[in-house]
Amino acid sequence: MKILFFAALRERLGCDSYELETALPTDINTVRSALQQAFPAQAGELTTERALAAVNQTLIHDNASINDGDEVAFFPPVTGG
Amino acid sequence: MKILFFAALRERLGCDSYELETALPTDINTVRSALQQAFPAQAGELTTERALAAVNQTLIHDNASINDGDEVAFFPPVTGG
Amino acid sequence: MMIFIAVQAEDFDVATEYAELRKDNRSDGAVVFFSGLVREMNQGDSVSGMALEHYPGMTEKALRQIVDEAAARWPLNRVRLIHRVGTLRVSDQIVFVGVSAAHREAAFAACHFIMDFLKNRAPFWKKEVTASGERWVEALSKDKKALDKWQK
Amino acid sequence: MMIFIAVQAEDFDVATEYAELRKDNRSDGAVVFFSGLVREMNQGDSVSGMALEHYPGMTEKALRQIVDEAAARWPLNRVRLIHRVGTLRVSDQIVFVGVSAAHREAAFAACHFIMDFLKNRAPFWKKEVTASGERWVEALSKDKKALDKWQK
Repeated sequence: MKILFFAALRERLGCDSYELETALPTDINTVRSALQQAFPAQAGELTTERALAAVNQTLIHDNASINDGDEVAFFPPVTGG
Repeated sequence: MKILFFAALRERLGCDSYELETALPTDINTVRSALQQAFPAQAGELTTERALAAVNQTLIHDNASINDGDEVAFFPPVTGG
Repeated sequence: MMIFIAVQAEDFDVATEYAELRKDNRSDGAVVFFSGLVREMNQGDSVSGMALEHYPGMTEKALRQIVDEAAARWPLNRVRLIHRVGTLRVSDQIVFVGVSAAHREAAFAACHFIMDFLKNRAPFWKKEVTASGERWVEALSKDKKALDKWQK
Repeated sequence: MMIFIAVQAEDFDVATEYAELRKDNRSDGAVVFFSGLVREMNQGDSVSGMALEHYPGMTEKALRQIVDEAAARWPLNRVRLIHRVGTLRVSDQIVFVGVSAAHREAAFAACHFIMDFLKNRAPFWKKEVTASGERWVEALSKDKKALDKWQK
Protein backbone atom coordinates (compact mmCIF):
# COMPACT_ATOMS: atom_id res chain seq x y z
CA MET A 1 0.00 0.00 0.00
CA LYS A 2 1.06 3.56 -0.71
CA ILE A 3 1.54 5.94 2.23
CA LEU A 4 1.61 9.72 1.70
CA PHE A 5 3.79 12.14 3.68
CA PHE A 6 3.51 15.93 3.98
CA ALA A 7 5.49 18.98 5.10
CA ALA A 8 8.36 18.51 7.56
CA LEU A 9 7.80 14.75 7.71
CA ARG A 10 8.04 14.52 3.92
CA GLU A 11 11.32 16.44 3.99
CA ARG A 12 12.79 14.47 6.89
CA LEU A 13 11.91 11.11 5.33
CA GLY A 14 13.17 12.36 1.98
CA CYS A 15 10.10 11.19 0.05
CA ASP A 16 6.49 12.23 -0.45
CA SER A 17 5.20 8.65 -0.50
CA TYR A 18 6.31 5.14 0.35
CA GLU A 19 5.11 1.78 -0.91
CA LEU A 20 4.69 -0.41 2.18
CA GLU A 21 4.48 -4.19 1.73
CA THR A 22 1.79 -5.33 4.15
CA ALA A 23 -1.09 -7.79 4.41
CA LEU A 24 -4.57 -6.26 4.23
CA PRO A 25 -6.72 -5.51 6.13
CA THR A 26 -4.39 -3.99 8.68
CA ASP A 27 -4.62 -1.06 11.10
CA ILE A 28 -2.97 2.30 11.54
CA ASN A 29 -0.87 1.26 14.56
CA THR A 30 0.61 -1.62 12.58
CA VAL A 31 1.37 0.66 9.66
CA ARG A 32 2.99 3.23 11.94
CA SER A 33 5.28 0.59 13.46
CA ALA A 34 6.18 -0.74 10.01
CA LEU A 35 7.12 2.76 8.90
CA GLN A 36 9.29 3.25 11.98
CA GLN A 37 11.15 0.05 11.02
CA ALA A 38 11.44 1.18 7.40
CA PHE A 39 12.85 4.55 8.48
CA PRO A 40 14.80 3.71 11.67
CA ALA A 41 16.75 7.00 11.71
CA GLN A 42 13.47 8.96 11.60
CA ALA A 43 11.45 6.71 13.94
CA GLY A 44 11.17 9.60 16.42
CA GLU A 45 9.39 11.66 13.75
CA LEU A 46 6.75 8.96 13.36
CA THR A 47 5.47 8.72 16.94
CA THR A 48 1.78 9.49 17.62
CA GLU A 49 2.91 12.81 19.10
CA ARG A 50 4.95 13.90 16.11
CA ALA A 51 2.97 12.42 13.23
CA LEU A 52 -0.80 12.56 12.82
CA ALA A 53 -2.46 9.93 10.65
CA ALA A 54 -5.32 10.28 8.17
CA VAL A 55 -7.23 7.47 6.48
CA ASN A 56 -9.24 8.43 3.42
CA GLN A 57 -8.49 12.11 4.11
CA THR A 58 -9.93 12.05 7.60
CA LEU A 59 -7.85 12.49 10.76
CA ILE A 60 -7.69 9.31 12.84
CA HIS A 61 -7.47 9.67 16.60
CA ASP A 62 -7.62 6.02 17.68
CA ASN A 63 -6.43 2.90 15.97
CA ALA A 64 -8.34 2.46 12.70
CA SER A 65 -8.57 -0.48 10.36
CA ILE A 66 -7.19 -0.10 6.84
CA ASN A 67 -8.61 -1.93 3.85
CA ASP A 68 -7.62 -2.32 0.24
CA GLY A 69 -7.89 0.99 -1.61
CA ASP A 70 -7.79 3.21 1.46
CA GLU A 71 -5.69 6.36 1.22
CA VAL A 72 -3.28 6.55 4.16
CA ALA A 73 -1.21 9.61 5.08
CA PHE A 74 1.11 10.71 7.89
CA PHE A 75 2.05 14.32 8.60
CA PRO A 76 3.16 16.64 11.42
CA PRO A 77 0.67 18.48 13.65
CA VAL A 78 -0.97 21.10 11.44
CA THR A 79 -0.03 24.80 11.51
CA GLY A 80 -2.44 26.63 9.22
CA GLY A 81 -4.69 29.55 9.98
CA MET B 1 -31.26 71.94 38.11
CA LYS B 2 -31.97 70.73 34.57
CA ILE B 3 -32.63 67.03 33.99
CA LEU B 4 -32.39 65.52 30.50
CA PHE B 5 -34.63 62.73 29.17
CA PHE B 6 -34.13 60.49 26.14
CA ALA B 7 -36.01 58.10 23.88
CA ALA B 8 -39.20 56.42 25.18
CA LEU B 9 -38.90 58.23 28.52
CA ARG B 10 -38.71 61.58 26.76
CA GLU B 11 -41.83 60.75 24.78
CA ARG B 12 -43.77 59.42 27.73
CA LEU B 13 -42.93 62.41 29.92
CA GLY B 14 -43.71 64.71 27.00
CA CYS B 15 -40.51 66.77 27.37
CA ASP B 16 -36.79 66.40 26.65
CA SER B 17 -35.76 68.20 29.85
CA TYR B 18 -37.20 69.37 33.14
CA GLU B 19 -36.08 72.11 35.51
CA LEU B 20 -36.18 70.59 39.00
CA GLU B 21 -36.18 72.90 42.02
CA THR B 22 -33.88 71.26 44.55
CA ALA B 23 -31.22 72.10 47.12
CA LEU B 24 -27.63 71.20 46.15
CA PRO B 25 -25.70 69.05 46.74
CA THR B 26 -28.23 66.26 46.45
CA ASP B 27 -28.09 62.67 45.19
CA ILE B 28 -29.52 60.65 42.34
CA ASN B 29 -32.05 58.78 44.52
CA THR B 30 -33.49 62.07 45.80
CA VAL B 31 -33.72 63.43 42.27
CA ARG B 32 -35.43 60.26 41.05
CA SER B 33 -38.06 60.50 43.82
CA ALA B 34 -38.63 64.18 43.10
CA LEU B 35 -39.19 63.37 39.40
CA GLN B 36 -41.67 60.65 40.31
CA GLN B 37 -43.61 63.26 42.32
CA ALA B 38 -43.39 65.77 39.49
CA PHE B 39 -44.68 63.18 36.99
CA PRO B 40 -47.06 61.05 39.10
CA ALA B 41 -48.78 59.45 36.10
CA GLN B 42 -45.38 58.31 34.77
CA ALA B 43 -43.81 57.35 38.11
CA GLY B 44 -43.66 53.73 36.93
CA GLU B 45 -41.43 54.79 34.03
CA LEU B 46 -38.95 56.34 36.46
CA THR B 47 -38.12 53.33 38.62
CA THR B 48 -34.52 52.12 38.76
CA GLU B 49 -35.59 49.19 36.56
CA ARG B 50 -37.18 51.31 33.85
CA ALA B 51 -34.94 54.39 33.89
CA LEU B 52 -31.15 54.42 34.01
CA ALA B 53 -29.41 57.52 35.36
CA ALA B 54 -26.27 59.25 34.13
CA VAL B 55 -24.33 62.01 35.89
CA ASN B 56 -21.93 63.99 33.75
CA GLN B 57 -22.50 61.56 30.88
CA THR B 58 -21.52 58.51 32.88
CA LEU B 59 -23.90 55.72 33.87
CA ILE B 60 -24.52 55.62 37.61
CA HIS B 61 -25.17 52.24 39.19
CA ASP B 62 -25.40 53.17 42.88
CA ASN B 63 -26.60 56.33 44.54
CA ALA B 64 -24.35 59.21 43.48
CA SER B 65 -24.05 62.74 44.81
CA ILE B 66 -24.95 65.63 42.53
CA ASN B 67 -23.33 69.02 42.71
CA ASP B 68 -23.92 72.37 41.09
CA GLY B 69 -23.18 72.23 37.37
CA ASP B 70 -23.49 68.46 37.04
CA GLU B 71 -25.33 67.18 33.98
CA VAL B 72 -28.05 64.73 35.02
CA ALA B 73 -30.00 62.51 32.64
CA PHE B 74 -32.57 59.71 32.85
CA PHE B 75 -33.36 57.30 30.03
CA PRO B 76 -34.63 53.76 29.36
CA PRO B 77 -32.31 50.75 29.22
CA VAL B 78 -30.26 51.16 26.06
CA THR B 79 -30.95 49.24 22.83
CA GLY B 80 -28.16 50.08 20.40
CA GLY B 81 -25.82 47.75 18.56
CA MET C 1 -2.52 51.58 20.32
CA MET C 2 -4.69 53.21 17.66
CA ILE C 3 -8.33 53.86 18.51
CA PHE C 4 -10.95 55.33 16.21
CA ILE C 5 -14.52 55.92 17.38
CA ALA C 6 -17.31 57.59 15.42
CA VAL C 7 -21.03 58.18 15.89
CA GLN C 8 -22.53 59.23 12.59
CA ALA C 9 -25.64 59.28 10.43
CA GLU C 10 -23.64 58.33 7.30
CA ASP C 11 -23.10 54.75 6.30
CA PHE C 12 -19.67 53.20 6.77
CA ASP C 13 -17.56 51.12 4.41
CA VAL C 14 -16.23 47.89 5.87
CA ALA C 15 -13.47 47.65 3.24
CA THR C 16 -12.17 51.08 4.28
CA GLU C 17 -12.26 50.13 7.96
CA TYR C 18 -10.48 46.86 7.28
CA ALA C 19 -7.84 48.69 5.23
CA GLU C 20 -7.24 51.08 8.15
CA LEU C 21 -6.74 48.13 10.50
CA ARG C 22 -4.16 46.62 8.11
CA LYS C 23 -2.38 49.76 6.90
CA ASP C 24 1.37 49.60 7.60
CA ASN C 25 0.59 46.88 10.10
CA ARG C 26 3.25 44.17 10.15
CA SER C 27 2.78 43.03 13.73
CA ASP C 28 -0.84 41.86 13.85
CA GLY C 29 -1.79 38.34 12.87
CA ALA C 30 -5.50 38.60 13.63
CA VAL C 31 -8.32 40.92 12.65
CA VAL C 32 -11.81 40.27 13.96
CA PHE C 33 -14.75 42.42 13.09
CA PHE C 34 -18.41 42.54 13.91
CA SER C 35 -21.00 44.22 11.75
CA GLY C 36 -24.57 44.70 12.98
CA LEU C 37 -27.38 44.91 10.41
CA VAL C 38 -31.09 45.84 10.57
CA ARG C 39 -33.09 42.60 10.50
CA GLU C 40 -36.43 42.32 8.74
CA MET C 41 -37.95 40.39 11.63
CA ASN C 42 -37.55 41.41 15.26
CA GLN C 43 -39.31 39.94 18.26
CA GLY C 44 -41.87 38.31 15.98
CA ASP C 45 -42.82 41.32 13.87
CA SER C 46 -41.91 42.48 10.41
CA VAL C 47 -39.81 45.66 10.55
CA SER C 48 -39.53 48.09 7.66
CA GLY C 49 -36.98 50.40 9.23
CA MET C 50 -35.89 52.15 12.39
CA ALA C 51 -34.75 55.41 13.90
CA LEU C 52 -31.71 55.39 16.17
CA GLU C 53 -31.58 58.06 18.87
CA HIS C 54 -28.57 58.70 21.08
CA TYR C 55 -27.34 61.01 23.85
CA PRO C 56 -24.80 63.26 22.11
CA GLY C 57 -21.73 63.80 24.24
CA MET C 58 -22.31 60.78 26.44
CA THR C 59 -22.26 58.37 23.52
CA GLU C 60 -18.65 58.94 22.48
CA LYS C 61 -17.56 58.94 26.13
CA ALA C 62 -19.31 55.63 26.86
CA LEU C 63 -17.87 53.99 23.73
CA ARG C 64 -14.39 55.19 24.60
CA GLN C 65 -14.68 53.75 28.11
CA ILE C 66 -15.72 50.39 26.71
CA VAL C 67 -12.82 50.33 24.23
CA ASP C 68 -10.35 51.38 26.94
CA GLU C 69 -11.59 48.59 29.19
CA ALA C 70 -11.11 46.06 26.36
CA ALA C 71 -7.60 47.40 25.71
CA ALA C 72 -6.79 47.03 29.41
CA ARG C 73 -7.90 43.39 29.37
CA TRP C 74 -6.27 42.16 26.15
CA PRO C 75 -3.16 43.08 24.13
CA LEU C 76 -4.73 44.94 21.19
CA ASN C 77 -3.11 47.18 18.63
CA ARG C 78 -6.01 48.81 16.81
CA VAL C 79 -9.72 49.24 17.45
CA ARG C 80 -12.22 50.91 15.13
CA LEU C 81 -15.79 51.43 16.29
CA ILE C 82 -18.53 53.14 14.32
CA HIS C 83 -22.17 53.40 15.35
CA ARG C 84 -24.80 54.98 13.16
CA VAL C 85 -27.72 57.14 14.32
CA GLY C 86 -30.80 58.44 12.51
CA THR C 87 -33.03 56.65 10.05
CA LEU C 88 -32.11 53.15 8.85
CA ARG C 89 -33.79 50.63 6.58
CA VAL C 90 -33.81 46.83 6.57
CA SER C 91 -30.37 45.30 5.92
CA ASP C 92 -28.63 48.63 6.54
CA GLN C 93 -25.45 48.61 8.57
CA ILE C 94 -25.85 49.79 12.19
CA VAL C 95 -22.55 49.21 13.92
CA PHE C 96 -18.99 48.16 13.12
CA VAL C 97 -16.37 46.95 15.61
CA GLY C 98 -12.98 46.00 14.19
CA VAL C 99 -10.07 44.81 16.33
CA SER C 100 -6.56 43.86 15.32
CA ALA C 101 -4.11 42.10 17.59
CA ALA C 102 -1.06 39.88 17.39
CA HIS C 103 -3.14 36.79 18.21
CA ARG C 104 -6.68 35.68 17.58
CA GLU C 105 -7.78 35.00 21.17
CA ALA C 106 -7.35 38.67 22.11
CA ALA C 107 -9.01 39.91 18.92
CA PHE C 108 -12.04 37.62 19.26
CA ALA C 109 -12.52 38.32 22.96
CA ALA C 110 -12.12 42.09 22.67
CA CYS C 111 -14.49 42.42 19.71
CA HIS C 112 -17.14 40.33 21.47
CA PHE C 113 -16.61 42.19 24.77
CA ILE C 114 -17.00 45.58 23.09
CA MET C 115 -20.29 44.54 21.48
CA ASP C 116 -21.66 43.05 24.70
CA PHE C 117 -20.89 46.20 26.68
CA LEU C 118 -22.07 48.52 23.91
CA LYS C 119 -25.43 46.72 24.03
CA ASN C 120 -25.73 47.47 27.76
CA ARG C 121 -23.85 50.70 28.36
CA ALA C 122 -23.87 52.94 25.30
CA PRO C 123 -26.81 55.39 25.15
CA PHE C 124 -28.50 54.39 21.90
CA TRP C 125 -32.20 53.62 21.52
CA LYS C 126 -33.95 52.00 18.58
CA LYS C 127 -37.47 52.87 17.49
CA GLU C 128 -38.76 50.36 14.97
CA VAL C 129 -41.29 50.96 12.23
CA THR C 130 -43.66 47.99 11.86
CA ALA C 131 -46.94 47.48 9.97
CA SER C 132 -48.82 48.41 13.15
CA GLY C 133 -46.86 51.61 13.76
CA GLU C 134 -43.72 52.74 15.54
CA ARG C 135 -42.44 51.19 18.75
CA TRP C 136 -39.44 51.56 20.99
CA VAL C 137 -37.36 48.39 21.15
CA GLU C 138 -37.29 46.93 24.66
CA ALA C 139 -33.95 45.96 26.15
CA LEU C 140 -33.54 42.16 26.31
CA SER C 141 -32.53 40.26 29.41
CA LYS C 142 -30.26 38.08 27.23
CA ASP C 143 -28.16 41.16 26.44
CA LYS C 144 -27.74 41.83 30.16
CA LYS C 145 -26.89 38.18 30.75
CA ALA C 146 -24.28 38.35 27.97
CA LEU C 147 -22.11 40.40 30.34
CA ASP C 148 -21.82 37.49 32.79
CA LYS C 149 -19.13 35.80 30.70
CA TRP C 150 -16.83 38.79 31.20
CA GLN C 151 -16.91 38.68 35.02
CA LYS C 152 -13.36 38.34 36.24
CA MET D 1 -27.72 27.62 4.83
CA MET D 2 -25.14 28.90 2.33
CA ILE D 3 -21.60 27.58 2.64
CA PHE D 4 -18.62 28.61 0.53
CA ILE D 5 -15.19 27.06 1.05
CA ALA D 6 -12.08 27.67 -1.04
CA VAL D 7 -8.40 26.72 -0.85
CA GLN D 8 -6.46 28.88 -3.25
CA ALA D 9 -3.11 30.50 -4.03
CA GLU D 10 -4.80 33.78 -5.06
CA ASP D 11 -5.43 36.54 -2.57
CA PHE D 12 -9.01 37.16 -1.43
CA ASP D 13 -10.95 40.40 -1.11
CA VAL D 14 -12.66 40.93 2.23
CA ALA D 15 -15.10 43.46 0.75
CA THR D 16 -16.27 40.88 -1.79
CA GLU D 17 -16.68 38.25 0.91
CA TYR D 18 -18.59 40.64 3.15
CA ALA D 19 -20.83 41.62 0.22
CA GLU D 20 -21.62 37.93 -0.38
CA LEU D 21 -22.61 37.50 3.25
CA ARG D 22 -24.97 40.49 3.02
CA LYS D 23 -26.37 40.01 -0.50
CA ASP D 24 -30.21 39.75 -0.44
CA ASN D 25 -29.90 38.98 3.24
CA ARG D 26 -32.74 40.53 5.24
CA SER D 27 -32.75 38.05 8.10
CA ASP D 28 -29.27 38.31 9.58
CA GLY D 29 -28.43 40.92 12.20
CA ALA D 30 -24.84 39.87 12.80
CA VAL D 31 -21.76 39.30 10.66
CA VAL D 32 -18.50 38.28 12.32
CA PHE D 33 -15.34 37.71 10.40
CA PHE D 34 -11.81 36.72 11.15
CA SER D 35 -8.88 37.50 8.92
CA GLY D 36 -5.46 35.97 9.56
CA LEU D 37 -2.35 37.83 8.42
CA VAL D 38 1.36 36.99 8.15
CA ARG D 39 3.12 38.60 11.13
CA GLU D 40 6.62 40.03 10.87
CA MET D 41 7.64 38.45 14.18
CA ASN D 42 6.86 34.86 15.11
CA GLN D 43 8.16 32.95 18.10
CA GLY D 44 10.85 35.54 18.63
CA ASP D 45 12.26 35.73 15.11
CA SER D 46 11.84 38.13 12.25
CA VAL D 47 9.96 36.53 9.38
CA SER D 48 10.20 37.74 5.78
CA GLY D 49 7.65 35.36 4.30
CA MET D 50 6.32 31.84 4.28
CA ALA D 51 5.23 28.94 2.15
CA LEU D 52 1.96 27.23 2.96
CA GLU D 53 1.69 23.55 2.05
CA HIS D 54 -1.52 21.54 2.27
CA TYR D 55 -2.92 18.07 1.58
CA PRO D 56 -5.07 18.54 -1.53
CA GLY D 57 -8.33 16.67 -1.27
CA MET D 58 -8.22 16.31 2.49
CA THR D 59 -8.08 20.05 3.05
CA GLU D 60 -11.49 20.88 1.60
CA LYS D 61 -13.00 17.85 3.32
CA ALA D 62 -11.58 18.82 6.72
CA LEU D 63 -12.75 22.44 6.35
CA ARG D 64 -16.23 21.30 5.34
CA GLN D 65 -16.45 19.04 8.40
CA ILE D 66 -15.48 21.93 10.68
CA VAL D 67 -18.06 24.25 9.11
CA ASP D 68 -20.76 21.57 9.31
CA GLU D 69 -19.98 21.03 12.97
CA ALA D 70 -20.30 24.77 13.62
CA ALA D 71 -23.61 24.86 11.74
CA ALA D 72 -24.88 21.97 13.85
CA ARG D 73 -24.03 23.83 17.05
CA TRP D 74 -25.33 27.31 16.26
CA PRO D 75 -28.10 28.75 14.08
CA LEU D 76 -26.07 30.18 11.18
CA ASN D 77 -27.23 31.32 7.77
CA ARG D 78 -24.02 31.81 5.80
CA VAL D 79 -20.40 30.80 6.20
CA ARG D 80 -17.54 31.74 3.89
CA LEU D 81 -14.11 30.24 4.48
CA ILE D 82 -11.03 30.84 2.33
CA HIS D 83 -7.52 29.59 3.08
CA ARG D 84 -4.56 30.45 0.94
CA VAL D 85 -1.66 28.17 0.04
CA GLY D 86 1.68 28.81 -1.62
CA THR D 87 4.07 31.69 -1.09
CA LEU D 88 3.07 34.58 1.18
CA ARG D 89 4.82 37.72 2.37
CA VAL D 90 4.60 39.70 5.60
CA SER D 91 1.16 41.27 6.15
CA ASP D 92 -0.41 39.13 3.42
CA GLN D 93 -3.81 37.62 4.11
CA ILE D 94 -3.75 33.91 4.98
CA VAL D 95 -7.28 32.96 5.96
CA PHE D 96 -10.78 34.42 6.01
CA VAL D 97 -13.74 33.11 8.00
CA GLY D 98 -17.00 35.04 7.69
CA VAL D 99 -20.21 34.02 9.44
CA SER D 100 -23.64 35.62 9.32
CA ALA D 101 -26.46 34.77 11.69
CA ALA D 102 -29.60 36.31 13.10
CA HIS D 103 -27.85 37.07 16.40
CA ARG D 104 -24.35 37.96 17.46
CA GLU D 105 -23.73 35.18 20.00
CA ALA D 106 -24.02 32.50 17.31
CA ALA D 107 -21.91 34.45 14.82
CA PHE D 108 -19.09 35.15 17.30
CA ALA D 109 -19.03 31.61 18.67
CA ALA D 110 -19.13 29.92 15.26
CA CYS D 111 -16.40 32.10 13.74
CA HIS D 112 -14.12 31.52 16.73
CA PHE D 113 -14.92 27.77 16.77
CA ILE D 114 -14.10 27.41 13.07
CA MET D 115 -10.72 29.10 13.53
CA ASP D 116 -9.85 27.04 16.62
CA PHE D 117 -10.64 23.77 14.84
CA LEU D 118 -8.98 24.85 11.59
CA LYS D 119 -5.80 25.44 13.61
CA ASN D 120 -5.88 21.86 14.90
CA ARG D 121 -7.60 19.79 12.23
CA ALA D 122 -7.08 21.25 8.76
CA PRO D 123 -3.98 19.89 6.96
CA PHE D 124 -1.98 23.08 6.36
CA TRP D 125 1.67 23.56 7.25
CA LYS D 126 3.66 26.78 7.35
CA LYS D 127 7.32 27.02 6.46
CA GLU D 128 8.73 30.39 7.48
CA VAL D 129 11.61 32.24 5.89
CA THR D 130 13.79 33.92 8.51
CA ALA D 131 17.23 35.58 8.42
CA SER D 132 18.76 32.25 9.47
CA GLY D 133 16.97 30.21 6.81
CA GLU D 134 13.74 28.33 6.36
CA ARG D 135 11.98 26.49 9.15
CA TRP D 136 8.75 24.58 9.61
CA VAL D 137 6.47 26.23 12.14
CA GLU D 138 5.89 24.01 15.16
CA ALA D 139 2.31 23.47 16.38
CA LEU D 140 1.64 25.32 19.62
CA SER D 141 0.14 23.76 22.72
CA LYS D 142 -1.99 26.89 23.18
CA ASP D 143 -3.77 26.11 19.91
CA LYS D 144 -4.59 22.63 21.17
CA LYS D 145 -5.74 24.06 24.49
CA ALA D 146 -7.99 26.52 22.62
CA LEU D 147 -10.27 23.57 21.82
CA ASP D 148 -11.05 23.03 25.50
CA LYS D 149 -13.58 25.85 25.56
CA TRP D 150 -15.71 24.04 22.98
CA GLN D 151 -16.10 20.84 24.99
CA LYS D 152 -19.79 20.22 25.49
